[in-house]
Amino acid sequence: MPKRQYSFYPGCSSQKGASASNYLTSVEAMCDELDVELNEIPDWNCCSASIGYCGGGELPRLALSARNIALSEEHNRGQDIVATCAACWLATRETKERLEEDDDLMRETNQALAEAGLVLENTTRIRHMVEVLIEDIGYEEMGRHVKKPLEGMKIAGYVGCQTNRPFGIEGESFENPMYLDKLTETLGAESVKDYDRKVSCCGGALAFSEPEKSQALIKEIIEAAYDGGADMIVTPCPVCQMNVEIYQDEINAKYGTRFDMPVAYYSTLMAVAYGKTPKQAGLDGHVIRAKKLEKIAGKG
Amino acid sequence: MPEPVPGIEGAGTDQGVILVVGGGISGITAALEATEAGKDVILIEKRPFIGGRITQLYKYFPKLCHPVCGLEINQRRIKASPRLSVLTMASLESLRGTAGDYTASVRIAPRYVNDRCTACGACAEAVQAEFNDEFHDGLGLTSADRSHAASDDSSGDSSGADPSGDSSTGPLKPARRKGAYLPYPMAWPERFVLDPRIIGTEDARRAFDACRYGAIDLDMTEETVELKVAAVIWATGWKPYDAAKIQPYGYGRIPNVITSLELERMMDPLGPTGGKLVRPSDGLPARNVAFIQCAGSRDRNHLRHCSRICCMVSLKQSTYTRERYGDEGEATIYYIDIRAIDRLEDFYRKIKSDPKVRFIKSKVANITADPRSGDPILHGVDTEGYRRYSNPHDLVVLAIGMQPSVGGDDFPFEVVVNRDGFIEPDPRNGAIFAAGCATDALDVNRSVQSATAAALRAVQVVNAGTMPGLESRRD
Amino acid sequence: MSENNNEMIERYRGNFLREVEDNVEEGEWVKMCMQCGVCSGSCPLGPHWDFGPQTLFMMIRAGKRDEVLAAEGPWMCTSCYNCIVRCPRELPITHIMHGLAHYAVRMGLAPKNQPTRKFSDLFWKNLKADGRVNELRLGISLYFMHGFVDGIKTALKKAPLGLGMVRTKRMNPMEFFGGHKVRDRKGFHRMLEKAEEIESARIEKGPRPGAE
Amino acid sequence: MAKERKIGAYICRGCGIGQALDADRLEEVAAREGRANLVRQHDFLCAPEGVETIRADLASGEVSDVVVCACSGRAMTSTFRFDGVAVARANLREGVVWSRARKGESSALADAGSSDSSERGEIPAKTGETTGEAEVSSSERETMQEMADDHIRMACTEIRFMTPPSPSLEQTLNRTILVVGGGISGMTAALESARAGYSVTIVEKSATLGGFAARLWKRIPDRSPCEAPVDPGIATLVSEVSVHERITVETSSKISRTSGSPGKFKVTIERCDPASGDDGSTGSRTETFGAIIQATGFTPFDPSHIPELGYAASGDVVTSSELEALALAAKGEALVRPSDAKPIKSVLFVQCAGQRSSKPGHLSYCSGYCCAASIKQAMYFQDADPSIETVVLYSDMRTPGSGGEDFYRSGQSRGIVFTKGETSAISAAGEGGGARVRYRDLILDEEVERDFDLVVLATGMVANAGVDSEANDTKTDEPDTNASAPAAIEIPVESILNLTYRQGPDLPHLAHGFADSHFICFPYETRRTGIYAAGPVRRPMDIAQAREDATGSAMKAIQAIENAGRGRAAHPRSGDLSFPKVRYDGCTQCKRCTVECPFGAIDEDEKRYPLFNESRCRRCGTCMGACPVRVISFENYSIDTVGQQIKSVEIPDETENKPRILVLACENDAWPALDMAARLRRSWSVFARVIPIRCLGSVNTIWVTDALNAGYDGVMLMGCKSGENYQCHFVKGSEMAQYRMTKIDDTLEQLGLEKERVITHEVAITDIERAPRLINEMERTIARIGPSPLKF
Repeated sequence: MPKRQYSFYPGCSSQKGASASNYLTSVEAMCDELDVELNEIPDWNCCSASIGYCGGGELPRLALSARNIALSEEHNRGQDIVATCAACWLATRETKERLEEDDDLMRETNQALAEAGLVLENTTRIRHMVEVLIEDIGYEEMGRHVKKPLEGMKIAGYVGCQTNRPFGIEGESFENPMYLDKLTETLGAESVKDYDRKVSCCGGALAFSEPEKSQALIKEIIEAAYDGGADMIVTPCPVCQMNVEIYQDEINAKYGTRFDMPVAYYSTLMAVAYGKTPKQAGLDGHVIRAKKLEKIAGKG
Repeated sequence: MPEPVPGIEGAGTDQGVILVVGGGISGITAALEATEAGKDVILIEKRPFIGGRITQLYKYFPKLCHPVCGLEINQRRIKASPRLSVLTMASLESLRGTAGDYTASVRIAPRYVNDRCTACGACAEAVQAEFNDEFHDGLGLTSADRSHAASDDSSGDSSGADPSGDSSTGPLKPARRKGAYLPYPMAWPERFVLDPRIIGTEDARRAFDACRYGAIDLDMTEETVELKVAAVIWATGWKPYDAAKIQPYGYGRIPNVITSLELERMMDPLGPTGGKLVRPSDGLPARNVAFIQCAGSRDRNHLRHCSRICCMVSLKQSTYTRERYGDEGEATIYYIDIRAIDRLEDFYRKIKSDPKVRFIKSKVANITADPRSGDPILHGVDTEGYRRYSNPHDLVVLAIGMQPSVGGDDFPFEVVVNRDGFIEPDPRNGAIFAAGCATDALDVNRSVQSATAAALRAVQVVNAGTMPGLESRRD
Repeated sequence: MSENNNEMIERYRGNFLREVEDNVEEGEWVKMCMQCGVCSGSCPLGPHWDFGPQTLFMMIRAGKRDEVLAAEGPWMCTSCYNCIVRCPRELPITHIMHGLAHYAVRMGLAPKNQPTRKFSDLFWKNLKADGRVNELRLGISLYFMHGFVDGIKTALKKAPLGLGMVRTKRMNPMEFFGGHKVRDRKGFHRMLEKAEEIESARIEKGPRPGAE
Repeated sequence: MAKERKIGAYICRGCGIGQALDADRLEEVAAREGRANLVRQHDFLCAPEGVETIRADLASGEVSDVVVCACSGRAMTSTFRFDGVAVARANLREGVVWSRARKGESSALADAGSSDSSERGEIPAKTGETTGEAEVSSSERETMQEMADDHIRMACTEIRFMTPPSPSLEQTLNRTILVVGGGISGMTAALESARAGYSVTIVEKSATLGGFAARLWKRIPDRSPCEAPVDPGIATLVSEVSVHERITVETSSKISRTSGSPGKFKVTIERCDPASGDDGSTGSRTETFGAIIQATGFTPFDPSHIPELGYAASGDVVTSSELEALALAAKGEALVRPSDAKPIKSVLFVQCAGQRSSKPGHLSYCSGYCCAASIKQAMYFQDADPSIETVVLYSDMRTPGSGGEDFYRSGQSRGIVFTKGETSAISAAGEGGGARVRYRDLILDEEVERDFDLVVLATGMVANAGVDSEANDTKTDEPDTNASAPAAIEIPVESILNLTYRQGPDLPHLAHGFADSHFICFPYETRRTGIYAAGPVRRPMDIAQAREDATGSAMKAIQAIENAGRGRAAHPRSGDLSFPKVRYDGCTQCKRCTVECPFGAIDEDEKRYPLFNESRCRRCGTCMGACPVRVISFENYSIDTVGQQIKSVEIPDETENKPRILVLACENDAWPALDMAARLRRSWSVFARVIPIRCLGSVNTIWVTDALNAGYDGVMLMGCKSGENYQCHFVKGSEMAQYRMTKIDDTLEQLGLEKERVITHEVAITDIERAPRLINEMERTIARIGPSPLKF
């Protein structure tokens, strides 16, 4: 059967040598197993990740995502744009909707795009990889590919903000979305029931500028996972993944905690469950090693 | 056979018949006001008894009097009205024709009990199956059933929880009733009902054998009757907004979050808690109660309109903590605007003067539950001067919004409704006149007012047919 | 930029609400707030900022121009969107916050040493340069955000963190020289310049006809 | 009562009666002591077969009056109704069989150390027990049987003293309605009545129709989408009214006299042309009407006596009604400042001006419509020139319901600024004109002082309800509200209806000068039958509600007319044909009946005898209870129908240790509560004898003294709540009864009896658990103080 084709927007953090490079690695492994083909948008640019607003006004920021959509419409015609990064997905989808409802902005945006020799039709669906998994592939098929069930693992599904609000995943609730739990269970692991920091904020982009404030938030996220008896945390968002994983030493230093909680992407779990090697699954990309996962992946 | 319906073939009447759909306070009022002016009226109600929502309320604001008190008067008025026929378990299926000359087809669900019933209760004695008592709303049900119960009047099945006599300690269990039952002590018509779920079971037989009066009719089937009517008064009332949809408040996830309607049931001395004001999670006293206003109302995520009654309901319910716990009871009302208009302001002032009742101008952001105590903790900002709070309470009551019982495409006829689903007065509605909460979010007093007006509009249509020289209404 | 500011003060003569409607991203929504406070109550940074959205909206209506544009609040938005999904009046609060922050900068009134302002500024410059974010450069420049000595300190403090990232190949020292770029940088830059030009023009000339 | 009466007593054995009781003995009691001419037993009396036997006996003439010895009179009411036949009910099912004590429940007499514990009213009955067929000791059966015997005696006695109500021949069907007031409410009421085929006369004191609404530029929208002000629609309404064949309009007229009753109100209408003469009367005429609707509206509150509102201080401070006048004049053009005709660039609307405050001179209540009205008026400015700054200073935005919230949102979207705040002072702004306002911004928590070109005071409604007929006994004793309400109504109060009633010239007010109903379930309940208040005179309300209200009041007026035509009582005893009859020869003209009638139904004739007006009467019997010489009674409810029942009860002598407790229970609340208690198998003392009464107000003290003299050990009165939030359906009944009972103490003293033997309780219909408990407590009290010394 023909592979499922999507126009792929990896985003800055997924680039080689960038903070979420291991995300991309695992996504590729996952897609390979699920017969999904990702066609990268040629020459895509940054979406400004809802932080560039100091220098960037509304229109320039809209233009950024508009350019990506236009490029996709030019080179990957008819394919839905799929992003793995929450911020990329959100910025792009918001741009699409904002330009749909405001003709003046749409006109001005195209004036700007013209300078780069591009035209925006704005007819493309903007989707998150998780939507593709749930809506196009479905839990059942995802389950069918499991070769190494993640037995004996208890995992806290940390959805975070931007994959959840304001759009979220169809049919899920803002306060208690269940798809990560369903997914981990599909992969043979146990999910942490009513993980009460599931949708709370990790501080997002403020992790750099307001470290102590965001780390206070991150601390609660990890604590709640421990309270729920989790072996690790799983998330669909690169910013969440980085924030929750890499500051644990600093948090330990500051609060005297002894956090050592691995944080993986759903795609990492899937790659492992699908029998990929630790390297293919991006496990080597973990600052805090996910030993249990490594063990499962290591099994012959 | 249901109650005899003199009106049906227009028997014994020279004038058009008025059909009232809905036997709540509005429908009853409309029917009585019309028939006491000498009109022939048929009232149909989908439940096995009349009275509607008010039968489930503990007290009315602002008098803190008891709703069934007025209902008793109205039921006596009905008994004294030979030209008014009441059909229960009946619903309007379709309406054909034009103003002054409609044919209504009414579906009557089987009660399995005929009019030989003396309400002696022998059948209930004999039957063994028990079901969750829908009369007590969702109170004590598990989260899933709860939100379900809120959205429609369905009850859980007979499996699971045993009848809960005492709910003094331990988690609150749902009230149960037999498979043959009288919906509540003052239910009228004073006749028992067989739950369709026991039909075909041994229990049905037991009920049949227990009845000495041949009142159990297991062969009863759904029937449809055609009524010739001149005008229709639509008084189908309201239903509470589904609280589970207000996610940040955790109804269904957090046991100690209930709706204002559930609190009314809790206060009923014959209700699931025997009138005790307690926490569903552990049955411990609920002394410190929070009321959240606009729960589902004035909110584009839920109901856009203001449900009008909720402010007064919470003011009223704030007295319940006092009533049960005296000076140990305290209430906190989280509001956006307190809408206690006209004379109701007196009641607001009285409550405000109670040091045990606090008012915080704030839409609560979200509720979390203390894992140890089970206390709901309310998070938000007091917007008057900006103060952040995280307040623990024993119990949270959502002043739940009001939406029309019948909405969207569920009307058995063409009718003009506004964006919130309430019926607009409009010439295109012909001789269909809405009354009570089908017209707007109204309190009881204004529902009755509205129903009385609707009665006259229907009377005008009827008289137009009989009094010479009477134009039928246009406007 | 501040002559820009005087111009605006002149143009709107104290009607700050109107000024915001005309010039701030999604500003026309501010008047719809009914002061329920659910946004401020839902904000994860709530305990830290001076003024939350609901207060800012009231201040805008009360014409407190200087206080609003100098506020820290808008800069503390983590873009978590809690306020947006809970607002009963449909206000796109997150965007209004970004819009206010941007407008404050434009008017030259934004808090000078606001760390997120600096980060946001660096981020924008960083992405504007090559079309893609260069995390390393962003990070390094970030350390020097508060000056050289501070920077060294921060850099040393963050060293283990950096090393971890390097070890896991999630930070590449080589990035500092070169790294990822958009190929059509010329077109990319012209596009952004055009967009900025149109937007500034709009603000200088006053509201476009037919706008809210 | 000319024809000889044949009493038929029918004893039902269904619902467990047959198992628990000895029906043959009941039959014997009915025949011997009840002197029934015919007694039948039946296994299932309410079945068609059972009812048929009764009909047959009636048809054959063997029976003229029926005693149904079966269930409570509240059950099977229509089943046992036979037209033109008197029916009495012996309550064997709820009153005896279902309400027996469960086994093990302690009996008061046992507590009292009774020598003979076998004499208890105990019969084991599991919850839900329906047959009463439990093994019971003969003595237990005996006490219950005695209770049943008494019920038979009571019913058979009652029937002998009652006759089916016969028409008074006073009825008149008069399908004309008088509407007082030609504003929106009045005109709507008139049109709606006329559309139903009734003739209407509108009496309007001013020279033109239209009232307050005619002075509005626009009104608040009430049809979806409620986004913009709409035309008041007065012109249309006025023309519809003027051309309607069944509507007569009398402008520049007022009512100088109103007498009579529903069906035949005699009303003197006086034409008064202000130009001529002092009171300006230019002739009058008298007409007869079937019913009256009072739609006299309201007067805008005058804020001039409240300095902090600055109304007197600055010409640029106006009331909301004055702003309408300005808008009306401007015809949609931009408004200018009243003081100097300069253009207006900023407007402040001060909500609740002189309202919602307990300060003297303020209205304590909320007028309900002002929030939407101010939004509407702010739109006048926004729509004329969007650059005008409009600020609404509110404490709660009160725009309830579906349309209300839409209108609020619409106001915001047009740029109206809403500020939650409290005004502390308004004054003239100085040379520049305009007004200076000091207020506290409650959100930003700061004092603000700034100037506005115009300040609009959202002032409230003061009802035009005329003289408060019962000012001295209205029960709204919330000190602050009372303090403020009268103070607010400075306008000299002259009567509107000039009723010739003993109780005063106008509708009694409920609170704050509004002539409203006290009942939540019955907003059109009136204390002057046939006269209904509609619109803002009843309750503060906006135009949309006033029109609805007027339509409702028209329905009630029509109903009153139809009832009067048939001699039927109006709610709550709807359809009752009985009516007070007086033995004038015994009357001492003490006027207690006239004074105590809650509905002002009783006048005095020229010889100063009470003159009863049937169609004003609500049949509560308060007059009967009030009459010291007992000359007032109803055909089916009289001093005797109850008094003789009381006497018919068998009183065992004290050695038998079987006390008797008389319970007089209000049929509206206490009695149903006992019925439901019985249905739930709650038990009460087997020694109690319960008699339902129309209202505690109908209890004549003679019943109590007779009972005590007859040897009853205790007497209980169970009635509705009285006081501020009274629940008595006849307004003052329970209150009067309690007042009378305070007098009973002297009687008790004379008889040498303990005070505890007579007790009055307020019992609600929901007191299903409590009501039986109260009776049992009485049994204990008696056990404590011992049997009545008056037993013979």
